[in-house]
Formats: sequence, C-alpha cells, structure tokens
Amino acid sequence: MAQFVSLQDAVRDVMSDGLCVALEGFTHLIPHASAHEIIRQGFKNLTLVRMTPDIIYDQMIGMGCASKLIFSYAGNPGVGLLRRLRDAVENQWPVPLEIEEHSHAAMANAYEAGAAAMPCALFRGYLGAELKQVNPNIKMISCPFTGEALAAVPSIRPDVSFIHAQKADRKGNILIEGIIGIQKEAVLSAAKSVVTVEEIIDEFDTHPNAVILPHWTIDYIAEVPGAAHPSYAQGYYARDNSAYKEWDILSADRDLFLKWMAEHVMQQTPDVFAKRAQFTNPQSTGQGDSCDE
Amino acid sequence: MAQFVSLQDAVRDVMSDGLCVALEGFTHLIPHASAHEIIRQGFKNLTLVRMTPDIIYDQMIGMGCASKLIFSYAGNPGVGLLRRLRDAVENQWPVPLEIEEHSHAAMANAYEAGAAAMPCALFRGYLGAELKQVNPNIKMISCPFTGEALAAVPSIRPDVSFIHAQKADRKGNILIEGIIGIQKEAVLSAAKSVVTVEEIIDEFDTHPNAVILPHWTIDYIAEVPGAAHPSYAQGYYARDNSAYKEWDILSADRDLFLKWMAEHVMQQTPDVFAKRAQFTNPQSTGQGDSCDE
Amino acid sequence: MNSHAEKNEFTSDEMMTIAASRMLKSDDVCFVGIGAPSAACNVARLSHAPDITLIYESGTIGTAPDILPLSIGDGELCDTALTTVSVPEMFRYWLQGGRITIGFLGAAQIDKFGNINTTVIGDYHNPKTRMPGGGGAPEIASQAGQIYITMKQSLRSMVPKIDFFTSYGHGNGYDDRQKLGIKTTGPTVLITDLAIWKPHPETKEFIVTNLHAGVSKEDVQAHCGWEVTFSKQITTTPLPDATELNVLRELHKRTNAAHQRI
Amino acid sequence: MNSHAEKNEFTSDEMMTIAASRMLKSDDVCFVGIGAPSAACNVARLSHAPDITLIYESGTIGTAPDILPLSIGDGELCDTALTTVSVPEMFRYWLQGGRITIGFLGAAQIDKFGNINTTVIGDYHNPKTRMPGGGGAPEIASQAGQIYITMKQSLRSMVPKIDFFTSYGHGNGYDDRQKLGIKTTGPTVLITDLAIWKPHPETKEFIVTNLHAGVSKEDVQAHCGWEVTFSKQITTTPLPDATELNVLRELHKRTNAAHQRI
Repeated sequence: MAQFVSLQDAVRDVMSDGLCVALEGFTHLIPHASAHEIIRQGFKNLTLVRMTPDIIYDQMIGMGCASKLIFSYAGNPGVGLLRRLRDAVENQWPVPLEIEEHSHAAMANAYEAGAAAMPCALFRGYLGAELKQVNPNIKMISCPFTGEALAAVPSIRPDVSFIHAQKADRKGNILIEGIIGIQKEAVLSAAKSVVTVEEIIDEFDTHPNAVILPHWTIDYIAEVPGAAHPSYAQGYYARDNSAYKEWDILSADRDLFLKWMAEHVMQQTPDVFAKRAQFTNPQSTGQGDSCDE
Repeated sequence: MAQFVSLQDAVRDVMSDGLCVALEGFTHLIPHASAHEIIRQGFKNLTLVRMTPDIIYDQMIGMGCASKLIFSYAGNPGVGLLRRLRDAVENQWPVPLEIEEHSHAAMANAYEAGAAAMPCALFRGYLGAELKQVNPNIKMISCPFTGEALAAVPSIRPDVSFIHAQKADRKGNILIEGIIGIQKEAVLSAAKSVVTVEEIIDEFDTHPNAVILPHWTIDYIAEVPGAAHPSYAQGYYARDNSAYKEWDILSADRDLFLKWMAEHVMQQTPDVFAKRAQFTNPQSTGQGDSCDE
Repeated sequence: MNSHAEKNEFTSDEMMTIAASRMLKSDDVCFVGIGAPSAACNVARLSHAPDITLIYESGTIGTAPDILPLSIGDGELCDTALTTVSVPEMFRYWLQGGRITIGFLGAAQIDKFGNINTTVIGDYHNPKTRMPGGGGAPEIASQAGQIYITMKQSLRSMVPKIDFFTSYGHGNGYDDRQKLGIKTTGPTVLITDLAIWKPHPETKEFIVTNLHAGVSKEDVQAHCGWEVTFSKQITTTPLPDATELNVLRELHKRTNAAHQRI
Repeated sequence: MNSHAEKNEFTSDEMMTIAASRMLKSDDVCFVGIGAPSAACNVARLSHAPDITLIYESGTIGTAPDILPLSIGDGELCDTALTTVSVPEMFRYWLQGGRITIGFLGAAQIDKFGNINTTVIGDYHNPKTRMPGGGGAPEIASQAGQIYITMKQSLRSMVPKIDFFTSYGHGNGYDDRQKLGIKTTGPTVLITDLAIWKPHPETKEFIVTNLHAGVSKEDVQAHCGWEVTFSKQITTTPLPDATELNVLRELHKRTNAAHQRI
C-alpha cells in the first residue's frame, strides 16, 4: 500500500547496500531526484539496472555507488559517451564496475517478463550479435513447435525500482502519460517501488486506458516537483537539452565532476528540483539554467 | 494500407474456404456484422479462432462454416452454454467440428506472441490442468536459467482477423477505447485484417497513449454503425443483455435456429445493424429489440 | 431445508452470497468470476469492504459497478474502473504477476479437494455434455494468492470424482499442490447455499465449519456426493443483517431493471 | 574535396543528409536512429515523403516533430505522434512483429559488409574505448525489412575488420545472413558524406554507385580503410535542390533555437 513520505524517508526506508536497484524512465520522466538522494545517503555496492544509464547512472557510478551495471545503451543520448561510466569500465575509477550488457529488445523483454513474474524472457534476438558471446546470461533455446532458435535472457526482478510520474491521486494511484517507456514494468517487476510525482491531486480525470499504477502496487510516493530535471515531465516542463550537452564537459574531468557533485548534489535536497525545472516549462523551452544555479 | 470499402466487398476480397480466421472482441466490440457477412457469403471449412466463441461462433458453427475451433471459453457469458457449438461437438451437426482448447491465459499469450511474430508463447500455466493431457499443442519446457517447467503454446497467426472499433480517421487509422481486449493483438498477429467501425471522423482527438492501430496495419475498413450488436460499443450503445438471454432459447432447437438465421441474417445486409443498436444507446439502456424486429 | 428462507425472510441463495461476501476485506485484490462470485464481491464492496479492489478478466482494474454485469466485460465495469488494460496484460502482469490476493470462482463440478471441472461431463473426446471450459480459471486457480469458491450444492455438482481437472485445487490432498510446483495456497474456503467449508490443514479435504441457519448436517450430506466431514466445533453462520440484505436486494433490483427490455 | 561545398554552396554534411533523405518514400515505415538518420528521415518527411511513418524506439509511432529531437525520446516526438506505446510493445509488436520497412542506422565503425560496431574499440573485456553499445540496433539490424546506414567516412570509422559485431549486416558476405536464420534483407544502402554505396548482389560487399558532386574516387579511398570497389556505371549524386536545402537548413535553425538557453 502506497505511503506518502518525503523522498529522504523513502530512500532511507527502502535502500541498503548491495541491493539490485532500477531507476527507469526512457528519456522522459527520468528520476534524477531519487538518484541524487541515493548518492547523498551514500549507498554502495549496488547493482544498477537501466536500459539507458544516462546522466543519473554516470553520476551514481562516478560517486562509487555501484559495483555492477546491467544496461543496453550507455550513452548521453544525442551528445556522446558517458565519461564517468567509461572511467569506471576502462580505469576502475572510483571502484571497479562489473557490466552485464544487453540489447534494448532484450532488456525490454526482460522487464516485461519480470512484471509477469516469469523467470526468463523469450524473443527472436541477438541473431549475429556478438553480445551473446560475451554475456553468459544470453542463451539460445529451441521453439518446441518449430525448432527455431530463440534468445532467452533472465527476467529483471529488482529489489527496488524508482520511477518518476506526473501525478498521484490521494489514494496513491499513479498516472503516467506521454512516453511511458518501461516504467510500468519497472514497478511491477520490483519487490518494492518508490515513485516521485510532480503533484498530488484529488482524483484523475483521464482516458479509460491511460497508464495507471494502482496504489497497492506502490510502496512509497514522494511529491517532488521537477524531480526529472534535466529530463522532462510531459505537461510540466521540457527536456533541458543544454544540461545534457553541458554534462559532456562537466563529466570529462574527475575533479570537475566531484566539484560539481559536491555543489549540486551533496549540498542540496530534493526541494532544489522545483527551481531547476521551472525554467524549462513547455511554453518557454530554452530558458532553463539547471547546471549553473 | 487501409482501403475504405463496404463490408460485403471486404469479406469477398479477403475470405476463402479453409482459411484460419479470428473474429475478436472480449465481450466489448464483438464483430457481429462481419460474422453475419461471412455466413451469408457461405464460406466453409474455416478454422475459427476466438478466446470466447460466444454467439457469433455459435451462429457460424451452426451454419456449417467451421471445421475447427481454437478457443478458451465456449459459453454465453452469464447465461449458459453455447447450444449450436455443443450440438456440433456432441452430435457433429451440421458438420463435425474439431476443437483445440486452451485456457484464457494461453490464448492471450498466444495472440501476444503472434503480434510479436514469435513462433510460440511461454508462460507459467496449466499447472495441474488436464487440458495439457488432451491438447498436444501444449508443451512444457524448462527455463534455461532456473530449470522451472513453463508452458509453451504455438503463437496464433490467423490468415484474417476481423475486429470492430469505435472510430477510423480519414487516413484509415483505427481507435479502440474502453475494454480493449485482444483486438490489437488479433490485428497485428494476422496476415490480413478487416475492421468495422461505428464512424469515420476527420481526426482523432484523444489521449497520447490511446490504443490506435495505424492505417498501414489495416487492410479493409467498413463503416457499419451498430456492427457489434448485441455486443456493445462504449460511447455508442450498451450491451443488449436481453438478446444474449434470448439466444439461449433461440439456439436450443435446430429448426428454430435455422428459421431465425434465415430471417435475421441470410435475408439481411450489414445496414440492419444501425437499427438494431439504436435502441440500446448508453443513455437509454433497456430499449433494444434486436432479436425480434 | 428451505424453511429458514420463509422464517427469516431470506433465501438460501441470499445467505450464500452474503456469507461469501463476508470473506472479503477492503485490502483484498480480487479476481472476480462471473455469476455468484460477482454478486458476493460487489455486496462486500457495497457494505463492509468499500475499498476492495475488484478485477475482471476483461481488463478492468478497480471497478465499482452500480449494477451486476451479465458478462465479465459489460460497459459498466470499464466506466467505473480505475483503469482498463488489455487481456494479455491482465493475464501476464496482474494474474501471473502475483498481484491478486483472492481468485473468486464458481464451479459446475467440484470434488472434496477443491478441484474444479467446468469442461466436460463424460469423456473429453466424446463428451456427454460439453460445458464452456476453463476460460481464466486454470491460471486463476494456480496464480491467485488464495482461491475462494462459491456454488450451490447438489449431488451433480459435488462429486466423489470430477470428470475433468479444469482447475487444480488440492489434487488428492496433502502437499500435492506444492509437489506440482504451484506456489500459491489454493482453495481456502467454499461457500455453498447450505454451509461454509474449509480445507483440513493437513489432508486439505473440505470440511464443514459452519451451517447456515436452519440447515442440518443431513441437509448438507443429502446435497453432496461424497461423505461429508464436519468440524468438531461447528457453528451457525450469522444471519444476514438488514444492511447486507438491503445491499444485495437493491443490487439485484438495479441489475434486473437495467437488463430488462420493455 | 570540400571545394564543392563552397562552389555549390552546400556542405558535405548537407549533401549526405539530403542524399539519405531521398532513399525514403511516403509509404515507408521507418525506425529512426538518432543523429544523422533522424535528420534524413525528417527532411524526407518535410519534402518528398510527407506521409512517411517515422517511429522512434521510445515508443512514438507516426511522429512529425517540428524540430529535430536531441534524444530518441524528446517530448516533441510524443506531442506530434499518432500514438505512443510502451518500450516492450515497441520492440515486440512493432520491430520484432515485422511492421518496420526501413531501419535507419548510424555507425561508429563499419566494415565492407555493413556489419556495425558501436560497442568497444579494443577487447570487449578490456576495452581501449568503451562506446555506448547496441541499444536498439542489434534487433533493428535483424528485424527491420531493410537497413539504411548513414555516416561520415574516415579511416577510423570504415575499417577492414570491426572490433565487435554489435549489429549484424552481411557477415562475411554472400548468404551468411540467411545461414544464421535471419529472414530480413539487411543493409541495402550506405550513404556517406562522399558517396552512395550499395551491396554487390552476390558478394554483398558495399560498392560505390554514386559519387557526390566534386568528390573523386581517390577521395573516397582516402577516407575508407578497406580497398574500395567502384561500380562500373558510377554516376554523380544529383545536387541538393533549393527546396531540399531550405527544408534542411530551416529544420536545423529551428532545432538550434529550441535547444539554446539564453
């Protein structure tokens, strides 16, 4: 049953060192505030799961939270590479990082299978792809009817999943609209879930087939306006594309990175996100200034 | 690419004896007009696929259209048994009917797998269920990671699927709202598709995540208001529950059934559905008179 | 046996539905079978369990219909639902996903271990009576946290040996269920028009724990095809109270009015 | 080699994007990779292929953005889409389902058979450079009807042997692809900043069929790590016309304005 709490309390209650944790959001609704709170509370040895590690995992990895990463695309989308992740993989800085790498199709199927409580996912994938030579968690099995070789991967079942959504109602039901990504699966595949929302409203007035997660599938809800910034929340604020471009520079150097994290993450609270996002509302795209407030 | 045609032309173009055909709609949006048109045009030896055969397949089977039925619940929901189907299974009247029987979970997974172009579906099913002893198309396979025994069934890939939807736009995109059932999967798993709609409008104005089938997934669209009657179309007309109850009587006797079919199906055209449905609009439930006009 | 109906001014059907409704709590997430289970679930929601989550296999989650649906997919269910998902999602994420606490089923034929047949009377390949089949029930029976069953008693419906295992209950009792790799509890209560039955903790045989008012042990045995075991501490099912009866009757009245054509 | 840019007042980048855009038709259903492919697809849509269906892996189907998205999931894509589905549905029903006619990819490293590496430079377990990885590409490469590739030429990007097979093209040529059980056609065109390449019908090696205006065979070879085969009937890529250039430049102008912060 969903409890309304502060993000600090949710992270404190649900997290511990060594857990398998997914923070999801496919470009849209990326839970930046949750990532920052996990970093601030100093959790270590996490197995991080995410299709597109993106800035949030670059930050968590660079701050030494993770010992393993399960992923399918480790880039800063449209900008370039993830420099903290590279430093961990190439130079074991700040700590060694084991990786388990998949394709998007495999991860999407694995989350779907996790939400369906299956032990594995089956799909027609990895044909000719070398990943299956380097990842022992990719196996080929035969269709029992046609004999066709199909790819199998273990389902994803995180200990905790974090997502960001537009709205909760007072009962604790969650509404996600727009690019819905893999968030429903992230929550349903996890043992526990934490959802940050832009706002809490009395009652939804939406389409009968809108993506809604009932209150009994959610453990903690924290109202954190702007929590996705510099990602975006459809209907609230736009993607702060400049922040993504700036990250490429800020993350290139270890000292610059640490200095930036100290100032913009370690010395902050979740409240800071409301201010960061207010300059990028959809009606005034191009006004944000997240990285240098 | 979707062509706008009459239902008569769509059925003539797309159908031939011996095809594997699915008419789907889970209680809601059942394509009655399409079933009647197939009966009128006299197609035979069809393999009929449908989770809940319902009145439409009772009629098609009773009129001798089918040689095989793939299904998971052969009842008149909330009323009782399907008497024409029983007569075919128990007494081979009017022709013998081979059956392949599954559970809903299996059929739903098999349609999902068909839409995903998979040869089979994998799920945790049929545990302790005797169907897997009588249906050779249910096999158990081992998860390659955990060893758990999982059920596998062949995917459903009909030659033609028929569905009914609320709206098409002028480009031929299809909108389905409310209880969406298995219709998206029925269309995407089939080689060809025919969609009847309540109305054709200029442009959709709906939710970003509404269930829309793009025009390039559809072959034929026919505007047939009321085409789901005595099933219903959310936003247009309510379920004619009395007609379902009356079917139990009308279908109990072979002669009564044939007489009813002659009068209400064989001598009619798809146009008749508009009149049948107009008495059961959601604002005036309880006014329909479909079975005795 | 039906004398209590006149005496206390309620029918055995009403007693069954109300007794069944009392099994449900506000924090249950219930996968609702059509017919008797649907009535019980909605009476619970309209009386003592207002926050119960009702789910129908048509995809409606958190539905609160004002009338009883005739089918599992009436428009009323969608109109009043929190959200409506596709049928594959319903069976994969919600039922198989382990999100359902109670699966509430009816049965055409049942044995003393709660195994259910809704498929055929006679041989499967050459049936005497072809029934509708399993629908959602085979996986509801193995995937919902617990199974509640409600049905009227008769010698035809409660049999020593069912003709076909549509939905697995406790097999031949004891830990048969676990041996098959099924992780859920299975049938935990059977509510009939005469009594309430619960599985023996060890043998898993359904034994009568409550008799409805005015019903004797002989009545129960006369309407059951196997030799009935009665609990040592058998109690009488509390009578329907005025609220329960009123909720149930108003529900049926609204339902009949809505399903009528003039 | 860049002289044609001044002479004809367009850059080699513009030539590449416009040449790539011309490969697309209104009835194509195109799965769009980010970067160069995205620009080409949207120029096609805004010029000669107004009805093309553009799909981004974030779930947006039939999208028509007014500006180029920076990521594959910018809000603009959803705002202008016919509908937006979940990521599992995108990969299962739409890509694996065989509903995509063209998968349009970029590449960090490519060989002459259209095999693509976007994973690592050096050894996988001890990489010299860790790149982003495959994302959607491994299954786009095997499941989209045909693959179009667009990328700038360089000795680092066009290599005799790629370090890692992220996405399978034609393997070592001939019918290698079919032998692996892949049913789709694979790469059918490569558009670079210098030339247009198509696979030899038998060997499947990419051969140059068109040189962009002002580009010599020597230019192409100087920016390619394998020994280039040129078609016998080599032609010059038609120059960008005023409409194409205008559409492309306006698109970039709007995009830059939208991504700028003051």
